Formats: sequence, structure tokens, C-alpha cells
Amino acid sequence: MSRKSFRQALNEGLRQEMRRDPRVVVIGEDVTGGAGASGDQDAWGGAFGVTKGILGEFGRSRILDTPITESAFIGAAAGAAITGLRPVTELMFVDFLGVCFDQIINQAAKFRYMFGGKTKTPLVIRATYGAGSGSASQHSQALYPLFTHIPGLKVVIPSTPYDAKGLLIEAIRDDDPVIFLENKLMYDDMGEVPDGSYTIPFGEASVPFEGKDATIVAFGRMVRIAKRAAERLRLLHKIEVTVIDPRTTSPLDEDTIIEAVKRTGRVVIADEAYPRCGMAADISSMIAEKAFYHLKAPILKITPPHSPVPFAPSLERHYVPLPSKIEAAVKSLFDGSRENLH
Amino acid sequence: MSRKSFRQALNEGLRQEMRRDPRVVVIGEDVTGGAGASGDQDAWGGAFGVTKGILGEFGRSRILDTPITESAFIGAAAGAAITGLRPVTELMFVDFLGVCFDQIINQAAKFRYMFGGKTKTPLVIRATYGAGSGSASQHSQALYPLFTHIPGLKVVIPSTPYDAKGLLIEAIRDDDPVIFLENKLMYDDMGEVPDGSYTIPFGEASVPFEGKDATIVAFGRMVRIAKRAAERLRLLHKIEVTVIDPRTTSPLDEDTIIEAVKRTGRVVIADEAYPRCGMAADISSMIAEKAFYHLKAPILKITPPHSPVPFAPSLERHYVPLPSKIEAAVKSLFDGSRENLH
Amino acid sequence: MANDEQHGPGGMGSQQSDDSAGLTQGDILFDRHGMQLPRQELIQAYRTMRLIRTFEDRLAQEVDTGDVPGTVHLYAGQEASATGVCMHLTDRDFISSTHRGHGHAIAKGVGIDGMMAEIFGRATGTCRGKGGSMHIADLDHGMLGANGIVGGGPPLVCGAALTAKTLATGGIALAFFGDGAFNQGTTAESFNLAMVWKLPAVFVCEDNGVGEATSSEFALAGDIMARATAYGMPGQSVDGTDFFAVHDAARTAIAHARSGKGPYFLHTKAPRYYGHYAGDPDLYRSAEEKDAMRQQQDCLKIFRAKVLGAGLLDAQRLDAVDAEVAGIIDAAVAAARAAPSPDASELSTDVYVRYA
Amino acid sequence: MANDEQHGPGGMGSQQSDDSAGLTQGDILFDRHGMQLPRQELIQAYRTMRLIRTFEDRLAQEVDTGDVPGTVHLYAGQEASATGVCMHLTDRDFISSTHRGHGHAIAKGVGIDGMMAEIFGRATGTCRGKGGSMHIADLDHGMLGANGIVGGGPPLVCGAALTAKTLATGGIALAFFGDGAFNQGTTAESFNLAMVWKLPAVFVCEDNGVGEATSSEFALAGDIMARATAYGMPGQSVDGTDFFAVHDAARTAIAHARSGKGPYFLHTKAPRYYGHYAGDPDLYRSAEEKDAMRQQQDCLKIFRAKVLGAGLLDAQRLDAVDAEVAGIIDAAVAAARAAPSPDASELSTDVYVRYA
Ligand SMILES: Cc1ncc(C[n+]2csc(CCOP(=O)(O)OP(=O)(O)O)c2C)c(N)n1
Ligand SMILES: Cc1ncc(C[n+]2csc(CCOP(=O)(O)OP(=O)(O)O)c2C)c(N)n1
Ligand SMILES: [Mg+2]
Ligand SMILES: [Mg+2]
Repeated sequence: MSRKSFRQALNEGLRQEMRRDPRVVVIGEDVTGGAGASGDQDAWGGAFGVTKGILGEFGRSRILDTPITESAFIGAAAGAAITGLRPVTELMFVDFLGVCFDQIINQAAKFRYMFGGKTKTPLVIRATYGAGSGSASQHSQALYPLFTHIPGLKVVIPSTPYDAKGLLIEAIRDDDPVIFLENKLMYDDMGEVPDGSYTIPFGEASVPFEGKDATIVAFGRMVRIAKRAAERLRLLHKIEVTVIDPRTTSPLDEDTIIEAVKRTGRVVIADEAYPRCGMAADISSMIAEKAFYHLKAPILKITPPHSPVPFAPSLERHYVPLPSKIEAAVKSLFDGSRENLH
Repeated sequence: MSRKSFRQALNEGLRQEMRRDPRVVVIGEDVTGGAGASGDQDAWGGAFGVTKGILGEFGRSRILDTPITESAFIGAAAGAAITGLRPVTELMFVDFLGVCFDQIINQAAKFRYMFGGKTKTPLVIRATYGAGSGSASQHSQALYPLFTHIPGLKVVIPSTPYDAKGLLIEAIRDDDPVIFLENKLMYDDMGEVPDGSYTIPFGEASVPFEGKDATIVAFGRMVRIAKRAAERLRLLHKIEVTVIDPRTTSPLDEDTIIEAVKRTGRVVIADEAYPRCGMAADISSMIAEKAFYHLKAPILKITPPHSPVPFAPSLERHYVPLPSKIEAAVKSLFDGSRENLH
Repeated sequence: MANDEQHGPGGMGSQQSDDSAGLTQGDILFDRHGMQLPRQELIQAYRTMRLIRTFEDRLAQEVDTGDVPGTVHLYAGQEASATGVCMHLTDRDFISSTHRGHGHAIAKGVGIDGMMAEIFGRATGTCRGKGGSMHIADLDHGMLGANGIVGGGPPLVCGAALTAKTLATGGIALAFFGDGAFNQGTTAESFNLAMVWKLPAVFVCEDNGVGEATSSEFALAGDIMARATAYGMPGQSVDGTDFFAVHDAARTAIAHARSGKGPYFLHTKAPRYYGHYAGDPDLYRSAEEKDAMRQQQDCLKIFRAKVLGAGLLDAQRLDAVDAEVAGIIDAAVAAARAAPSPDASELSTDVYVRYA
Repeated sequence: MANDEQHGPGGMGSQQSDDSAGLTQGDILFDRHGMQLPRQELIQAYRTMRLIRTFEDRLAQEVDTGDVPGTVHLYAGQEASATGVCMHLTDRDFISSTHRGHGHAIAKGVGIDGMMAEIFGRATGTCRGKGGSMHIADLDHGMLGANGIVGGGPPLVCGAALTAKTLATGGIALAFFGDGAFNQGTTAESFNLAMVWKLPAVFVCEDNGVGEATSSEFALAGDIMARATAYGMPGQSVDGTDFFAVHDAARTAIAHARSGKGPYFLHTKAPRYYGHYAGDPDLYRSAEEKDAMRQQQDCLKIFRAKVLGAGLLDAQRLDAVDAEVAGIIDAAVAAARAAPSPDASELSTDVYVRYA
């Protein structure tokens, strides 16, 4: 155990799996960085440095740079997965799903079903997501609801370095296609991470904050924001909140959420994806169906507006839900003026 | 006014707009059908015959067949839309969005926002959706939640020939990108359709069935299925149901839904898209937030399972919700044993 | 750029099918490499082509009965392409296919009974009824699947080739796709990726001149061979109605890929006998064109003429194959029709290996 | 296939930049068509290139202050390409651009102040602060937008060209994209579509030899010119550090497209001075390579040497341009820094023209 960054945790998990299983290969644009160029051959280790050093340890047969052709290399990873490799592919920005979506949702996701259960597709697609870095509309989206919508895909969103490593190893060992999303603002986050190998099962939430009065559900970077809101609610308003981080959107740990809602009767889902047909809507509707009679107040969703991500910091600052907004939402669930919520 | 098929209604609406506005052009694979070939030059009029006859009336400068390169021609339509044309593009099967998703969600949908409101993108993308024709996993999806998720897009799903024509004309005159989805089993549906031109505004639900006891929300072909369920509920169980067809998922007529839910206290959303982050979840969560205190029972979603569309008719038959399933769901909202729903 | 084989007519190249009347023995016995096809292989080739033809012709009839769910796309007319190519492959080699995939599957060794049952949507089908005509896959026989998405296959083949290379299986991977799919961006990207990664991959563009109702005269700019070989891939264009031409070029192509030299491109030209799908009235092609292709571009007739003319096989032997095949198809249809449909409980199984 | 212009060196082709020392007056005064560039145009060309260079160099410094949000990709080194091309265009002509779009925007006439403000995220920006560096667009000046998606532009250009053709505006549409984007499927599809629809389109591949940290030596199979012209498009490859070579080839290209003959392809080769983005340490390129390109492949130095050597303009005139430009950029930065940020109320406006 030692303190490691989110980035290091991922790198370590990946290397350990590559050592353990020669079928694990890394594929993506600039995953080494420098292929064919005159300088350092491992100059980038991926656009966010996650795969740095893998070239030195494993060589070019295990880590493959690609041309800028996402359909070809994501599709190739899918084809490799059904024929015996276990590729870990890097999509750089999840926003780029648009240029390779077919290979993900109509090919990789559906092989097993279309082929009558006679194949498996052990494919991991890593991508960064999230607003807050001034990257504007085409490099800041969350988009995990799009993957969550598609049967056949699993979707993972780690919120800590510890989870990142354990969930990545689980993803690599999983026999289904897994979309693994990393918030681009979290790579330097530090946390305790075991040196050895370990896995965290999919569909099991973590509960980083416990309280009896209300529940907040959040993924990825929103977990930290939700925790901050929970702290303030406790200190300033004496409202004790449970924060649930389901860690995977698909499969979803419905039981932990339902149990907490039954216990607390009040729930806010704080999510950074677009609101319409989004993650917050998904979880809200699940609760509205399965824990209805335990609800003491409306299920609130705190999300960005139905709007692309703006560039200007003065706008972007208000895009991803702030702790204050979550705090206000939870507080409002205790107001007498319930009808005035909208 | 005369009886016309869904297909005829669309064809008529399209032609009327093409006559009215020389900037309206039709683009897609086989939209004439026969380009460069030795036989009939308007042999198909699109894979489902919707654009048949347009070639004869308007010539090849107004209706453009394309190579099988959806990114190029959907992107071209987007580029044409911001420079002065009003393209109506045919994507054939909505499942093919995978090969051109970027041009839809990152280009067309975002131009106006990214460019600071200084442009408009009058683009219509028509596509067929839906299961029930033995077309298997890659030609049967609904997928409109994917578009609904994306800010900047409008999404239309007509449920009658009358609506099809009025909504298509509205879509063509609209200055934003519109995804226009046609259920592939409905082209031969007949209905009264005015001969002249008319529009149906987006974001205004129709209410084809009125009742005081419960509400069913449904789109497209599910409207008919919901109506059948409503009829049976009235006849067999004396339950009077309101059926709401919002007609557009984005914008969504929240008011009509909320008003009905407040009046009836019970609601089922019957949808044919995948359940996770789906349309039913979206509407359910909106109700759980905005009409919570009027609900007398859980909000139920009746959708296909979290599964691709199967090929075998013996399986597919159970895929899209049947009237009996909706009927049972509505009935269950009146059961004493509410807690036993799940 | 392309090696000197590009556009090379080859020993049994496209120019030769017209000569079949005046064949001499040497023309057939020996291909360009001076290799003679053993009698057994000749029979196998004929049998595979006949299997495909009979399968497809019969399906056209079955579709007319209304008992075949969904849409089927028939490969009749193009049999020599799948057959000539796949005879060089074994189960460790992978192919990707298209919506028009029956011929490729049969040539790759997928079982007829399972295929027919699959197309009828039965529990005994290759994919247990879940995939249907457009998704027949059989990994055990190296069949990566038919594909409902035009251009869906070439990227997958890059991956299967990467597996072969990385795990040194000795296998290769080969993509079949149409002239329509040739334009799709995924295909272009795959050419580039296969070259960049130097993959043991073969790309076979099966050019029937049409994509649905649109001619490639209209839809395909420039020249197929020029466009493919501009990636630096060697390639050959052959008459896809001439089994020998295909078989010969495919040997070169597959040997090239297998020996680690990188990808290879094949262009086979052969007509699509039916409309785009079974039931398509095919009005976009003139009656003359359709008549002519059935008369003059029938790979089975051409094959028979060649081997009979050269005295390699006798008509009786070939007729016996026809009869055997007819029986196989009859039995497959009967079995498929008698087979159970998948049980409703299967609706949501097989989505994942494991789901929480 | 390609016409005889393909690979043709052209009057001021790539072979000539090395000769700049030994220039004679005739070399510069007249291009291949025997046309002399008016003095005013020479100044304009220099001024545009200098504007771009100064804009980018200054931005590199501004990024270092930490006050520029997000990521900017600098075009320095490639100025002659955008400039030589866009001088043939007017506001009715459209261009699409890339993540590295400042140079294209400036050359197309987009206002410097608005651009700088946009990059700083200010309400006075070209896109009112909502787009930023990677989404600068100005339809009034025919700028369809920078683009954050590699390969995003070529399809859009097909559309703008279709508009020009359908409405007979007399305009053309032109796509700038990199050697990396050249591989993207959308680019290949656009070549084909432009040929099939015979569009007044020009495709300009700006080849700086690298896509992010990966060399096109590795990532791009075959030959760019061969791959593009295999679609039947005529094309030319020119030295992108030589304004005159670009300007000359672009005239041919744009005239071709404008006259209704269909699309044309240009390949301009010029180095990217900075790393992929401002702040990228650029370790994947050797110090020698980076030194050499700044020393030997500076389009501004090359231009100066040519026009001075030929006695067409004097150094004072050019220095005056430099001074004027420095002032413009200073003022733009000062104005941008002083400008208000967009108000929070703008967060969700401009998503739709109208929404229910
Ligand atoms: C991405 C995509 N676009 C369109 C279609 C519809 N479609 C199915 S087959 C086909 C024609 C394909 O032509 P080609 O590749 O030449 O194959 P052929 O049918 O001639 O065998 C089309 C357009 C599809 N299935 N997928
Ligand atoms: C679809 C997509 N994939 C990857 C990226 C990340 N990316 C941004 S620029 C770039 C390199 C582009 O190279 P090139 O086209 O040669 O342009 P250059 O940067 O050299 O000007 C990459 C990979 C992206 N923006 N979009
Ligand atoms: Mg074809
Ligand atoms: Mg480049």
C-alpha cells in the first residue's frame, strides 16, 4: 500500500495484467507517442500519460500505436477480442465515440447475443470524460448514458485511485466489452493503492459517506463533489447524508441504492452527464418504480443543463453541478414548501 | 382530406415542401434507386419507398443518391444546412447511426452553440426504427434515447399518417437539426391526411385517449399498442386511461404529461427503446421530480429487456411490449399489494 | 506502391472465361505456378459452389412461402469467389463476411443444417436462432460473422489478424466485402491499419457492380485496384466467375499474408443473380443485363465446361454431386422446418457472459 | 486517373525552396501561368503570414501565463499553406478547418480581435466565448469552423460545395486537414462523394509529418498523392513553406473546382514549429529536426528572401508590416484581456434557434 495518483494506479494495474496474461495488449493513438518520429519513442504514453513505460517493459508487440482511425482500431480490438487477445484500447476522449460508435454498439456489444452465446468479447475501451478543463463542446462530454443504454456493454466510472486500479484489473479479466471512463481532471488525484493485484467486482457500489436523512447517488468526479455537499449538509444543516458511488453504471447496484432510499426516504442524483435520457434519469426512474412507497419527497436530479459544454470558464464553471447546488437540492427536500420545487 | 398511408403522407409532405422551397433537397442511399444502373432510374424511392416519384418531379439536382458512406453524406447535409440548403437526409435504418454519429452529435447538433448562436442548421435526418420485422439485432433498434440525450438535436416520432405529414413539414421548416424516426412496421398504416400543407408544432403532445384513472405515455408504434391496452382496460377492468403521445421526445411536452399525472395519479410509460437511460426512464424521472406529490403508485416502465433484438420470431414476439403487458402494469397500480410489485 | 502483380491478368485471369469453349487441357490443369489441382479438390470446389447455389436458389423459394423471417440476401452468381478463396483457408484462419454471407459461411465450412435452421429462426441454428441470416457466425470454423453493417467487417479482420500475429498462430484473417462497402470509411481505414501494423490480412472486394439498387458506376469514383494498391498493398483483380482465376490469385494473396509480408488485396468481379434481397423485383437492372449474366456469367457452367472440356472429371461425377447437394439442402430445409423455435426464456440470455 | 498535373513540380514547386539563395528575378515574378503577382498581393501575402506567425508566437507566450483556458494548437510554420490557398477565395467560398485552425481563420479573413477574445473565452469573441480555439467559425467570412474532431471537416465541405452547386452561387468549398486526418475514414468517404457528386470542392492535406506525437512515416501507408488521386481526382503536391508554390497550385485547384470540373486535391508539406499543443514538450522529435525546420523551413524567411532578392519589395516595407502586425496582436491581446467574460445567463442559450 502506498499513495499513488489515479494515473499511476491505472498504469500499475495495466502492467500487472500484462505481466500476468500475454494476451493483454494495449492499443490506441500515441499510447507510446513517438512511433516513427526522430525523438523519444515513449514520449507521451497516451495523451494523458497513463500508458507511459509500457513500451519499455513490453515492447511494440504488446503496445500498439495507431493511425487516427478509431473505427479501424476499436473494431480491430473487437475482432482481436473474439479471436483470443484481451485488448485494452484507449479512445483518448470519450467524445470521439462518434467516429467509431458502430464498432462498439453494433459489433462488440452484440457479438455474444447475435452469435447465440457462443463467443466472448474481452475488450476494454478506456476513455476520458468530463468538463472543467476548458476543452469546449467536443472534448468535455460525459456520454456514459449512451453506452449504458446499449445492452451488451458494461460501463465503469472509478472515483478514486484505489477503485481505478481494482476496477481496471476487473475490466481486463472480464469476458464482456467494458467501457472504462476516466475523468480527465482526476489523473493527479492521490490515494492509497495496494501494490499488489486486486479486483473490485462490477455492480457493487461503494458508500463513502453514511447518513440517515438523505441519499446522494453520484459517479466519478461527482462523488467528490457529492461528499463535499454531504459534509456541508452535516456541518451546517445537521442533515446526515449517505453518498452512494455505484462505480459501474452497467451493471448497476440497484440493491444498495434501493436500500439506502428505503432507509433515508429522500434522494438526489448528482450527475455530470446531459440530463435527457441521462444517468440521473435512469437511477431516478429505477427508484420511482422500486422504492416509491418509501419516498418522502420528489427524486431530484442535479445535472448540467440540456446544453453542450461551453468553452469560456465563466460559463463552464456553472456547467458541472457544484456542491452548493447539491446541498441546496438536498435541503429543499426538507422544506415545507414541497410543492414549490418547480 | 383523404385516406393515405403513412408512406404517402410523408411523400406528399416532402414534395410539397420541395415545391415551396427550392433549398429543400433529398439525400440518401437509393433515395431514387437505380443511379448508374441499366434499368428503372427511380426503382426504389428509398429502401422503404418513401421518396418514390421525387426524381420524376424534381430531377437529380434535388434528390441525390449517395455512395454507402453515411459519415460523408450526413456530414455533407450538415455542411449544406449551415450554408443555405435545407437537406432532408435518409439514414435508412437508425441502427446505422453508428457509422455517422460524430457528424450528427458533435457537428450538426453543436454548431449553433459552439459558434455562439451565429448559425442555424436546418437539417432533417429521417430514419426507420423498431423491432418486429425479423430484422435482428442490427436493423431493429429504436435508439432515439441516444439522440434525445444530445442537446442541440430535436427528435420526432410520429404515430399516425396525419402526424407524419404535419411533423415532417414542421421538421423541414425548423431551423435546428431534427431526427425524424419512422417505425418500419407503420408505412402501410392508413389514416385521414389533408391534401394541403400543414404543420404540427414540436413539443405539443396529442392525447388520443382520455381517461381519469391512469396515464400511459407512449411514442410511435407504441401509441397504438397503448391505445389497445387502454381499450381493454376500459372494457374489462373499468379503468379509464389517458394515453399521451408526446410526438417529439425533444422538446418534450412536459406540461401535458404532468397535468395528466396530476389528474390521474397513476402512470405507466410504455416504450420500445432499451430501458437503461431510455425514454421511459427519462419521462419517469421527470414525473418523479415534478408531480411526485400527486402520485398514488409507483411509476412503471414497460420496455423491452436490457437485451439486443433477437432474430427468431418466437423471441422477437416477446421483445416489444405487448398490450397485455401494459394492461397488466396499469392494473397492478390499483392492486392492494403495492409493495409486491417487485 | 503495388508490386508487379497488380492488375496482372494471372494464369486464369479475367480474360480467359470467354475462351472456355476453346479450352485446351493445359489451360485448366495447371495454374500460373504450374500447380495442378488434385481431382479431389476439383470436386470439392464444384461441390462447394453447388452447395451455395442450391442453398440460395432454394432459399429464394422458401422466402416465397412466407416462412422465412426477415430479409435474406442471396449470394448466387458469386460462388466462385468465396469458394476459390476459402479453399486456401483452414479453421485457424478467420474471415469476416457481409449481409450477403451464406456463401462465405458455407465455403468456410459452417454446417449447412445449422445455417438453414438459423435462417428459419430455430433453436438448432448456428446462433441458436438469435442472429438470423445476417449474423451467422461460427468462431470454431473461423467465421467471424456475417454483418448487417456495410463496412463492418474489415476492422474486425484487422483484429483477427492481430491475434494471429501476436499469438503466432500461423493463421491469417480475410475480409470479404462488396463494391459498395469498398467506399465505406471503415474499409479505407482498415487498409491503412493493416499496412501500418503489417498484418497477415487479406481484403477481398467482391464486386457485383451494385450496392442495393445503385450501380458502382455511379457510386464508386476512380478505380478499385488503384485505390486499394495506393496504400502500398499488392493486389490482383480477377474474374470472379472463374473459380480457377480466383483460386490462383487467392493462393498468392494468402501466401503473401501468411508469410508475414503484410496485407494483400483481391478484387473479384462476378454478378449478383437475384435482386438485393430475396423478393426485390430488381427493376433497376435491365432484363438484358439480367439475362446476360445468367447466360454468360455462371461460375458453375464455366467450371463444368472447363473440367469436362479438359476431361478431368466426367459429367456423371458432377451430376452425382448435384444430386448429393440437392439431398443435403432438402434435408436441411426439412430439418429446419421441423426444428423447435427458441424458447421465450432465451430472450435475454447471452447478452453478457456474466452480469453482476 | 489523375491528370498530368499530378506530382508535377509546378513553376514554384517543392524543388525550388532550396534555390532561394540563387534566385533570379524571373523565378518570383512569374508563376507557371506567366502571371505576375501585383505588389499589393505580395504585401498582403506577407502580412497574412506574419499575422498568423505573430498571433501564434504570442499565444504561445500567453499560454505560459496560465490565462488562456484549455488547449491551443499552433499553426506556426505552416502559414504559407493557408495564405497561398485562401488568397484565391472570397467570402462566398467556404473552408473547413481543424483543431489547428487559427491560421486558416486568419487567412480567410476572420477578425483578429474576435479570434483572440474567443481564445481567451471572452464575450467579445468570434463565437461569444462559447467555442474557443477549437471551434472558431465565421460563416460570414466563409469559415465553417475549426473542428475538434480529426476528419470532421471534409464531409462538411462536401455539403458547402453542394450548396454552391445547387444554388449556383459561384462559390467553392475547401477542406484543410492534416496528414493524420488524411487516414480518417471520413476523409476517404469525402473524396469519393465529392467525385460522385462532381462537387466544386478542394481538399488540402497539410502534411506536417506528424499527428500528435506519431509520425506519418509510421501511421500513413502508401503515398498521399497516389491515395488521393486514385479516386480520379487531379492533384498536386507542393512545398508548403513556399508561398509561391502553394499560391500557384491553389489557383489551378480552385479554378478547376470553380469551373465545374469536380474536386481537386492539394498536398502541402510544411513543418509544425511547436509541439502538438502549446506546452507540449515535443520530445518525440529530435532537437536536430526541430532546429533544422526552424532554420531551413521558415516560410516567412523564404518569402522575404525571394521578394527581396528579386527586388520586388524592400525590407523597409516588410519591416513596416511586421511592426503593424505586432501592434495589431498587442492590441488584440490587450482587448481580449480587458473584455468581459460571458455572463452565466448565457450558459444554455444558443442551443437551439427555438425549442418548443
Ligand atoms: C452502414 C450501412 N449502410 C447501409 C446499409 C444498407 N445496405 C445493406 S446492403 C447494402 C449494399 C451493399 O453493397 P455491396 O457492399 O456492394 O454489397 P452487395 O450487396 O452488392 O453484396 C446497403 C446499402 C447497411 N446495411 N449498413
Ligand atoms: C476523431 C479524433 N481522434 C483523435 C483526436 C485527437 N487529436 C487531435 S489532433 C490529432 C492529430 C491530428 O494530426 P493531423 O491531422 O496531422 O493534424 P496536425 O495536428 O498535424 O495539424 C489528434 C490525434 C481528435 N481530436 N479527434
Ligand atoms: Mg455490390
Ligand atoms: Mg499532421
